[in-house]
Amino acid sequence: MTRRRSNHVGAKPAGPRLWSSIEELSGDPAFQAWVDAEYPAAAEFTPTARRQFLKLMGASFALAGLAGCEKSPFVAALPYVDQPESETIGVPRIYATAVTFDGYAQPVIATTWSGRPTKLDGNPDHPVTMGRSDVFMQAAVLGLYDPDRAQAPTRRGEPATWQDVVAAIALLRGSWSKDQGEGLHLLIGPQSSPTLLRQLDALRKQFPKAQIHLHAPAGGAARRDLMAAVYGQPLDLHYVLDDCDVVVSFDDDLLGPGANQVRNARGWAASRRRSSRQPGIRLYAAESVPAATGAMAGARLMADASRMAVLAEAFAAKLGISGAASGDLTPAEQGWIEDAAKASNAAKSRALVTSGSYGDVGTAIWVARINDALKSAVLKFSQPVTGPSDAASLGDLVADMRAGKVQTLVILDCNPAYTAPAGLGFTDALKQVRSTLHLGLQRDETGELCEWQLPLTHALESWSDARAVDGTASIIQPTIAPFYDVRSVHQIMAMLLGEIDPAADAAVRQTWRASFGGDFDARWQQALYDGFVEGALPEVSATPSGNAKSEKPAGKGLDIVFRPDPTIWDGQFSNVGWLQELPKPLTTLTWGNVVTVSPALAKRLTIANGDNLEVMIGDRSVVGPAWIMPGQAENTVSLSLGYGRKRAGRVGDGLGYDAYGVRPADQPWIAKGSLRKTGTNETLAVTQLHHRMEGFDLVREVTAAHPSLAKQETPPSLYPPWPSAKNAWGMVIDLDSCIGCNACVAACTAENNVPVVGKDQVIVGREMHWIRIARYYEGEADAPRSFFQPVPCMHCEQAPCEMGCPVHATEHNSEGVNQMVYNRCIGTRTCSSYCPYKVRRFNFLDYRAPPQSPVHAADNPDVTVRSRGVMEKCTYCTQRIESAHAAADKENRGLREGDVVTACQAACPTRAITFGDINDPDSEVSRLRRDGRHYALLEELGTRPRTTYLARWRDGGGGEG
Amino acid sequence: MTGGLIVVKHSSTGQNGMAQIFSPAADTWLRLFLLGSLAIVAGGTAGIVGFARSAYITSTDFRPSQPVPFSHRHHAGELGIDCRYCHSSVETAPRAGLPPTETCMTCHSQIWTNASMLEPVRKSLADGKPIQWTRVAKLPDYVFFRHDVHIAKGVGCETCHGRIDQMALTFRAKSFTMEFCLDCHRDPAPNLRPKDHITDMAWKPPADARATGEAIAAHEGIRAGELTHCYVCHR
Amino acid sequence: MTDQSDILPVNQSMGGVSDQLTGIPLHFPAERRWLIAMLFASLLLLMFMVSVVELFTRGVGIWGINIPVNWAFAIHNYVWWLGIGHAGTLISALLLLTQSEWRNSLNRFAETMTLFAVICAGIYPVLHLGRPWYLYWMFPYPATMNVWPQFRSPLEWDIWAVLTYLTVSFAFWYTGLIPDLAAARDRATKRGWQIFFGITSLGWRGSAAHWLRWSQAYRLTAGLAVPLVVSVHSEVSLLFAAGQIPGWHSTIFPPYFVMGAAFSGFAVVSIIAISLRSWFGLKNLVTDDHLDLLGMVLIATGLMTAYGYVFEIFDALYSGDAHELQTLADRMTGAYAWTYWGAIVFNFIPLQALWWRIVRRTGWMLMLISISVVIGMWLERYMILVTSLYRDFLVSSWSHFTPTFWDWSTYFGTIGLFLVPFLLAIRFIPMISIFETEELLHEEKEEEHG
Amino acid sequence: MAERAYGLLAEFESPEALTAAAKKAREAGYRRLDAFTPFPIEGLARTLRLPRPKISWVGLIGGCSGCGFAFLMQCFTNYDFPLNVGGRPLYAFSAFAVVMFELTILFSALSMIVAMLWQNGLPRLNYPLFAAEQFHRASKDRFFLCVGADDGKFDKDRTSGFLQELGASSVESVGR
Repeated sequence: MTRRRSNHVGAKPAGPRLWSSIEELSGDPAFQAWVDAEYPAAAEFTPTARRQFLKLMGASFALAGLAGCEKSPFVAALPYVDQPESETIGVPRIYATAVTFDGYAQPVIATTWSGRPTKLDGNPDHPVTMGRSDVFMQAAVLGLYDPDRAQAPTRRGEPATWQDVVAAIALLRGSWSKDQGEGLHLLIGPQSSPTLLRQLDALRKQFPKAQIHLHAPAGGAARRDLMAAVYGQPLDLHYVLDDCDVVVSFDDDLLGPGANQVRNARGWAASRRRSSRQPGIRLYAAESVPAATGAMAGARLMADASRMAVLAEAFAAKLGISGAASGDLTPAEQGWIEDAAKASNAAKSRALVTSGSYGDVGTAIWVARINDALKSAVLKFSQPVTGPSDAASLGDLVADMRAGKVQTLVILDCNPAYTAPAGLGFTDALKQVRSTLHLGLQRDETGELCEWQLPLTHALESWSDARAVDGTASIIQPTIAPFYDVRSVHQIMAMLLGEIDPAADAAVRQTWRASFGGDFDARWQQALYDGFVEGALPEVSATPSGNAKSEKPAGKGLDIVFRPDPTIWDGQFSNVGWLQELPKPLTTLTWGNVVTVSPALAKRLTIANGDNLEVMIGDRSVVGPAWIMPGQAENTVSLSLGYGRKRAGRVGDGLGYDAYGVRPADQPWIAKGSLRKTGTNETLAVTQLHHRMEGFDLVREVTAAHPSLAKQETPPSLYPPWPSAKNAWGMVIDLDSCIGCNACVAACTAENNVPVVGKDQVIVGREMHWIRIARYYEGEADAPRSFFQPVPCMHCEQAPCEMGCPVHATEHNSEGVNQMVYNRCIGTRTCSSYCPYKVRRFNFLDYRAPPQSPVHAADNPDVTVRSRGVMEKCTYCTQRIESAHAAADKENRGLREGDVVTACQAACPTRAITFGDINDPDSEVSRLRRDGRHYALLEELGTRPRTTYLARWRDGGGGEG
Repeated sequence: MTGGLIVVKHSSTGQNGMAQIFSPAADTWLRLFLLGSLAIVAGGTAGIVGFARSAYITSTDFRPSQPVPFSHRHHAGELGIDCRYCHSSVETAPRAGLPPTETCMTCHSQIWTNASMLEPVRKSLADGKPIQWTRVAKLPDYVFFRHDVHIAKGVGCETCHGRIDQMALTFRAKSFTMEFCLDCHRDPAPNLRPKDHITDMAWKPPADARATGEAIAAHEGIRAGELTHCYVCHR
Repeated sequence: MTDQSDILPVNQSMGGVSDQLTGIPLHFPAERRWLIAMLFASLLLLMFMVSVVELFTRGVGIWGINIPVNWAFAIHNYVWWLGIGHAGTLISALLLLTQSEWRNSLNRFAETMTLFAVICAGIYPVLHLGRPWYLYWMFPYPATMNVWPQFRSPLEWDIWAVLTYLTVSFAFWYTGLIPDLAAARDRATKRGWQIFFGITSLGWRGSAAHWLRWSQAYRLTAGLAVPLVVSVHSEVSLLFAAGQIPGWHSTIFPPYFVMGAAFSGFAVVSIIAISLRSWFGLKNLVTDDHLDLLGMVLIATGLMTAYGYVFEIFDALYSGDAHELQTLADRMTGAYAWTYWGAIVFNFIPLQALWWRIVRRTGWMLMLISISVVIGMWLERYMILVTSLYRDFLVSSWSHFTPTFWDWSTYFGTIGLFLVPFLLAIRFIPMISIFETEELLHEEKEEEHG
Repeated sequence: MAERAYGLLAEFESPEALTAAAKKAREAGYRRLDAFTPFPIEGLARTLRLPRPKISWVGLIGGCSGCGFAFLMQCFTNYDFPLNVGGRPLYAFSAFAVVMFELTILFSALSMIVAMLWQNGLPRLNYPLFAAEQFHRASKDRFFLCVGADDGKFDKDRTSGFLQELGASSVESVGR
């Protein structure tokens, strides 16, 4: 993939006068008329927005996929009027920028075609991610094209213009300036943007009495509050897993979804691969709810959420920390603690003990003391990256609103009407506020209730900045001109600060002019080119303040724990189809959330999967379908946030249940509650129905004692091998590194135009993902070991599928890729029937998005959009192979290692996927194929797969030998 | 086959009686009918196979009308403007690229400045709307063709686009069927030419076309035998 | 075999038989019953057409298929129909070669049944295509794409096998029909009939020389038809056996399928024979002896099919292959165990009654048993297809299959597609071979005179 | 009756009678003999000394050509665009066998039936005999012996008398 990165010169990104051939149809008046009929909203647009919109529509047609191959039509072709120097049609341009998640920057390399971003990859030079990504980053591009985004300002639901907005703000400013902003309150989600924080300070300078409140329904803010309680000051924690030997986790899903996932997973995998004779790092996890961390742990202990404090204290006692008393423990707990303690004592400062962001203070305190005692050198602290640090809480705001102290409320980038704990009664209180402004991508539940809804630009179309989890700042540059009538948050802040029509990048430049000082332009260009500005936040030292004391969660009954959803998080991604259809790591559930209960509890209450359960906390209750989660602590019930939305959009509305409805304001993460069956049940859209390995050696394991597998005998073949080309592609997947995060699936979806089929089709069993993360359990249902196994096409050298096709729609090329030719496929599905791995996917119906949907703008023009009735499957990202070939051929050279990187490989946060040329003995993939842990799936069938696996380490401890 | 072919039954023969049902002519007609239908089936099949290659289906018979009657004969032929002057990205990108209006105006702001036939061009520049050409050389959506590689490996423009320099109104000179592409992908050598003749419309292969072709193929490191795989063009 | 001399009652004249049989099309009895049947059949056919329209407009997704079970009703009914078809050819060809005269009363409508059953079968692979409008890509023609069919694919074999089978069955059927059409022509009094039969009989006049060539061609074609039948269904079985899927990848499949085919086919022949003879009062030609023999063939083929079942189990156990055993277990105890046990019960339990002569010779009893066999064989095909696919090698791809309304409507629709032309056939052409019956009567008479 | 005669058509009650008559007729020196019966009658062909038909040879040739055609076709398609299908060899004869077999049967069967019709001169909708009064029973329960007018020994009256003697229930002169 060509690394030709570019950046915008001056404030003018893809300007309105740019035309590209993607707009073929959009120039046609008939088409425009049709659009007006189909899409009345489009008529509302400003000329610019409208043209950009038509451009998208045009794209959707230009890419409408497999037309019949009969008489080739004469279509219109539109050249530029004034072609920009940098634009070459049909050649993607690549920008370094960033998207934000939970307030943090996710540095990305954005691939754009004719001004349409279609694919995001991690920025390989970035110190934190080093090019890795997670599902949220991969799916961000679809959020940009969300058809349900707010497209122009509205006042009480009526369309308004920005002039109106400016006028309204002027009035408000008048009233604020009277009494120093008394009664002006801002409610914002966590922010790391230096520019925004600067603007907030400026605002507070203008109006000293203005108040800022922070609301973060999930994510890093929770941990920061814990740390504030433990260390006496809010802190961000940084795990240096690269130098770590032992991790002991108390309900901390450090490998799970979240802003830190990429960094932790990367470090974890790096350490894990330190030695070829044994796993380089060991993980001891005590978990209430099964998560990625527990699945990867060598020794996993099941314990209820409310018991973590006890365990942590006992662990502390084991390490001989003063004041720690070891309570009465079960044998299992005893054993686990002993092993963990032994290991951490051995590892000393290279050991790390962690407590969950969503745990209780008690656990956090003991964990802090233990780390302190261990003098852990792999735990670092810094000031919080996201702020504002001195913000008041949502609770205070609601109180003030009730007291009528709030005249103006500006809600920025959060959705309290949906995410506020029902107990607070935010929506009622909101009625007390005279004027309310909502700044957000969508006119969501909150936008509905506010007087003004001011639509924001998506990160990919804005000038902004943000900091990554380690504090490294990225300057966010637009990859596309805003195609709706929207403004960036900085522009609106500037309006609040009194500007009339602020330029898109003015505020950002101002911020960085200050810090870059002298040679601003050069450093600015460099920053845009690199995608980040060197320099993490300085380390600070912290010691737990002894007096902090632990307290147990109040009340009796089951532990009800709340978790953000692994794919749609706190609900902000509800309308992103890719994320909705992404199977949740351990349940493989799509398009909904469940109430997970332990097998024991299920037995006790005779619960079956899908039975509707009523969860009651205090006087509130919510009803959701049950999921019996093997390995869940007996008395812990887990609810996941983010579903049950009413104003998410066409994709996200009315799915699942709303856990915020029972969430207590004072105990946001662990509460006591009860459970009962409602008697009804529903069908869950899961992508994997069976979870036991049934004694097959699908996932293999090695131990430090026997670090390599018994060599398999490749069954002989009757036929002579076909001659291979210079390159022979192969893929090796390291099962020891795969944490089941689904980043590869999301990346594949984005790269290969994999369609979203919807809940009903998933229920029938027709999901289209080209790579699936198979998830297996082994052992007892109530204390199983979990395995992840990514399964893309195996590209068998002796492929059974190819033999079945009557029309040559699938066969091999000399580089060993099992080709699937959509335009030749007549849909007999024989290939899929014969495929032992069942990796082929079929377009049973027309799964393409409706032609007028802007979602088509996210399509990769280098990959065919498949029509109804054709088979499809993993192609090893052939479009990347072929463009690499083209590039090499033009330079008249062979391909080099790293010329071809598949989407899944690029995305994988742990580098579990390696792709390359197996003819080249020095290539990474060849090296791994010689590894002792190397094996092929179902090799006994003689299919000779090109995609093979590295066995997983089974590290001792927990009595598992 | 009714009427004359069927003998009108005469009353003399009784209920059980027998008589000719058909006149002798009926046999002739029946045989003709059988032969005829045979011929139709055979001819039809042959016809369809031929039709698929006909100028009509491949659209090689048709000069689409253009907003501006642009003549390649005049510009490329008589004036001898190089292809790459307008189709600028042909060497660097998959697409050759249609010239932006600006390119037209580089000359036509000087000459023929008020020729009526150039009105659409001036209009396009004036109100920033592109000229709506009708695309002549169009491949189906599922074919991924790259100009740059072909140029780099010594395939001349004329090889696929014909004598553009002799076309008043541009038309599709070659039938862009898979057959057409495969002929060359299977055996590139005869269709290769030296780098400096890529845009040369009049270039004729030397007597030892194959030998020179082989030489170029070898020099350009053309991956012979790997070019007929599906993924080379279909994704 | 029973003594053939009295397979037909001797006390009937050749002429009588001829009049009786040609009389059926010429002066059709039971007009109203036929119309009712026709109405019913047409409704089914209508349902078929509606289903097909829906199918082509929305795609095969209207069926319950998914990944991994991406073949279900379409392929399974294809196999079922084709199997039924085979009995016709076997009866007329095989028994002709073995000179079992008792076939003469059955072969005509058996062959007719074959013809339309094969059409029903043949239409399924077309319907189940994702993009049926490109079906022609399966034929070798000089395309501008320069791409040819892929002759290693069992599906490609299918096309050739089924089309060959259809053509040859038709040719064989028509050749045997010519003399009877001539007979009908000579009996006809209405001009329309005379022309119809006159043309269709190609002017056959029963010359000795013609008979000589005719019988040689007819017998030789029969000789080819027998291996053809065997090959066709063996080849259909390869559609499964060629895949590596556990439960399919077995060498027992070809004979196992052929036997099953004959089994189900003879069941349908019995059903038709019994209904026709009671319908048109043909007891004198389709005698209890015929039913008796049919019953014997039925139980014979049934037992051979049962052997196939047993051997399949043995196969799995003997191979010791974990996946094969898994599939075996799934079949017997899995979500679709009902198909497995259903097949066994419907196929083999009532069948045992046929050990009693009285049961074989009683029309309605044989009828019930045959119906049960037809159902049983349908379940068997279902079992073979679905139970193998829904759980194959990788546990993570295991899934389920539930037929939708459209699955069923298409299936019952094809029954209409079968009945309508079949009813038309018995309406317009002699449904029992006239000249062969006469020949048989004549031979019997000779034996009488010693 | 018509001026130009086709021949004399003698009607018999039973196959035996017909066979006997045919024998006698040949002994009497008649050569242009043909019989018309509702069903094939054993020995009649021998009696009339009809040549052994060659249908089987046609079938053999047809079969071989079908087999060959299938083989060449499959080889050619794989030669014309060689593609690696699941690592199987290009010329996978074991796989080709199926289509070869099917086409063998198809060609053979069709060629034989076509040959049969061809040699029998069918279809022939109009034929002199159809005009005969009794001929319609030839497809039912009567057995006819026909002496062609082109027979050397043919003499309308004498021959008809001769046929009467052979026990014909009716003798009819058929014109062209």
